[in-house]
Amino acid sequence: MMALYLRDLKLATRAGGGALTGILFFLAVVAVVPFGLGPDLKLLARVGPAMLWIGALLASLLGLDRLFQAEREDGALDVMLMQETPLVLVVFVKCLAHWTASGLPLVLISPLLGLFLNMEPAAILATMLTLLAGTPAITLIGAMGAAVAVALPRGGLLVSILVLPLVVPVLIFGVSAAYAAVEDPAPFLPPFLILIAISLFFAVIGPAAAAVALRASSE
Amino acid sequence: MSAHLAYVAASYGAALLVVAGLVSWVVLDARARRRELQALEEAGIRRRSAGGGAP
Amino acid sequence: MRERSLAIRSFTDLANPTRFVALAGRLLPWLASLTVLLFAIGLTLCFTTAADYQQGETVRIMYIHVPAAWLAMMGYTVMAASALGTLVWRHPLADVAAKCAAPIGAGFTALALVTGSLWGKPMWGTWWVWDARLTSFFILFLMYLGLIALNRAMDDAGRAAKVAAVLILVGFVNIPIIKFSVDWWNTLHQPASVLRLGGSAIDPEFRRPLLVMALAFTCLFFTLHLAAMRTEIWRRRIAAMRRQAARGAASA
Amino acid sequence: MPFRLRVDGLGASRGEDPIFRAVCLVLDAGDALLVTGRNGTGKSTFLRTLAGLHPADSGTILLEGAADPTAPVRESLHYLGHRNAMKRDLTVAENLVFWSRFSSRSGDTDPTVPPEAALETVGLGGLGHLPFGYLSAGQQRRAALARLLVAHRPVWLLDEPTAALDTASERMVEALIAGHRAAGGIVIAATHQALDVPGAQTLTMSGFAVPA
Repeated sequence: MMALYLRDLKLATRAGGGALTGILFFLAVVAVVPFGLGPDLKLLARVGPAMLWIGALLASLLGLDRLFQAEREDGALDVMLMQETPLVLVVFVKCLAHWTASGLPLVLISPLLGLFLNMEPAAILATMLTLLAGTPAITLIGAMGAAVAVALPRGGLLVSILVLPLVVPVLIFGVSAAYAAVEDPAPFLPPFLILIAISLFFAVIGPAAAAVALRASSE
Repeated sequence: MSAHLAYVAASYGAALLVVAGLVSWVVLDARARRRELQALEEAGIRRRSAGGGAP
Repeated sequence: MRERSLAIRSFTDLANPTRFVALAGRLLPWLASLTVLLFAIGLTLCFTTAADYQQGETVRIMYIHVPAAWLAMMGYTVMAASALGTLVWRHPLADVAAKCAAPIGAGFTALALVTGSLWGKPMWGTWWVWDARLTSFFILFLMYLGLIALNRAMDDAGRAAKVAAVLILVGFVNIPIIKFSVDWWNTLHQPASVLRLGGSAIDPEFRRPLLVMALAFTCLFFTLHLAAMRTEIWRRRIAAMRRQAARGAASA
Repeated sequence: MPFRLRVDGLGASRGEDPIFRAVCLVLDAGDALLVTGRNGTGKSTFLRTLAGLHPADSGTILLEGAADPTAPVRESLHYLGHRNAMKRDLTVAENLVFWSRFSSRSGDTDPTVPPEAALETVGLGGLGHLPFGYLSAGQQRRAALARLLVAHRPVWLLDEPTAALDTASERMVEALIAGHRAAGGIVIAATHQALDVPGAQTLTMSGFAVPA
């Protein structure tokens, strides 16, 4: 399984891989926000956590449609379907590699963007933590969408449409935890723990559902 | 003033980091490519323009 | 850019990658030593000149920040000139020059942004303001990164070069528009106030180290650029040799 | 441990249309089967059904004498489809090392060939360092054939193994098949080209309902 993880990581970071594109998309989306809202630093600081979350959400959906489609196009998916290794595990490892290559970098550069949006250190730290806990859930939910859309010729946009409603809870708890860290009355821990619970829940459900969908879609 | 000195130090540190990063990228990349080139030449592969004898 | 700095005779030499590699090999040690020397002088000057009575020690950040910002813009100019060379004169080395300038330019832009924000924190009390100049620079940084991503995404170097050249030139033409629109956006939202900093006259006391540092950074840019171009030529040679190896095996 | 591939009354359809019905086969260790027929008669579907990649309407596929009788048959098969299952951006050797690690089974005792040797066998010796995308179509096909060697599977399902190959390479494929059979393996190949496979059974697909 390590072999699959390393291969996917290599493919994502080598020329033409999607890892860099995702990060750039995140940068660009967040950078465009002030042009819409105006350069009012107080306002930016207030919407900061939400903007970072939405940017990260869109950026992590960006490369997901290729997760299984690339494997299907060159026939590797057929071979993967025939192995002794359970397909669920294959999907999980692919998700893990995808997250390492394109989710983790988003988390790591989010503090930098937080500075651009004039967020307080506490808010930046909280947003980074919630992103760390929440982006795996986005990848795992997205894997389901990618598996469902794998057989479609133009699945790319469809994946985003299928997945966005499903990731709403992640967004809700991620953003509210990030705000709870700054605004006094609300406690940080409950929404954060729920966010972790969602991630763990989809770590089980996501790969299983994706595996079923992949089996079904192989002609 | 000492707080300001920290910012100055951080700037020079950042400059050092960026320059070191760029230099090491250029040097390491050059070294890796040179090694690959040597390996290919040892394997007996010649460029068309250089070899002339290749079909 | 570089063509002009060398003798006319070597223009034809430059068009030939093999000669260029040889020339770069001879030139690089000299350029590198010159860079080191200039940095030694520049850094000494940086730390021996007096601190500004208004800005205190932070004025020393300027000696890095301003040259980095100049180099960031010059890097894009080099890329634009190379892009023109690719599209108009089809100079064989122009696309190599354009491709190699991007990461170096991005590095200097990042440095300018980081030092700018390190300067801004003690001066304005915040790491970042959406001031016109800073914002334009951030957009420049994004453009650099986009170009790097584009270069990486294409496996055919020749095709990538033409497409990238188009994008570079459109970006270059767009720079004044971006600058204008950002200025307009900025003044629309907040009157120009505290954010104007050290705009006009620079004391001669500070000008000397600044100029030396700018020269040092310029030398550094060209050293790195030349070395990166040589590596890029090698990379293409390796790719060609590999293709040939595949073909050779087929005919064997 | 002699084993036998037994296919009983196998049928499959694409959408509503039945492709084949009631195919019965018995292949002993060392046997080969050539599946022939015009385009669109269902050669590929037949192989995919055997590989468990296409649902069967009816019938059973059994591998008697397998090491683990409870494991699905598909785990004992190598399937080489139209597509090569290789990544263009990785080198040929990286591709093969990956498949060799990924396909290795727990408690496998059967001999496998190291990737370098496998490349030598298919006539790509010394090209392992090249990115897969640099190879010509025929070379890519040969690299895909090398995948069959780097992990052991008793049964090979080959869908047009000689697509894009020249005559010399066709001989190489024949040698590969013969080698696998000599080692006690079973080969099922769908092809419209004349492959010289001595003593092979043949199955001619005619569009619908073929007796074996």
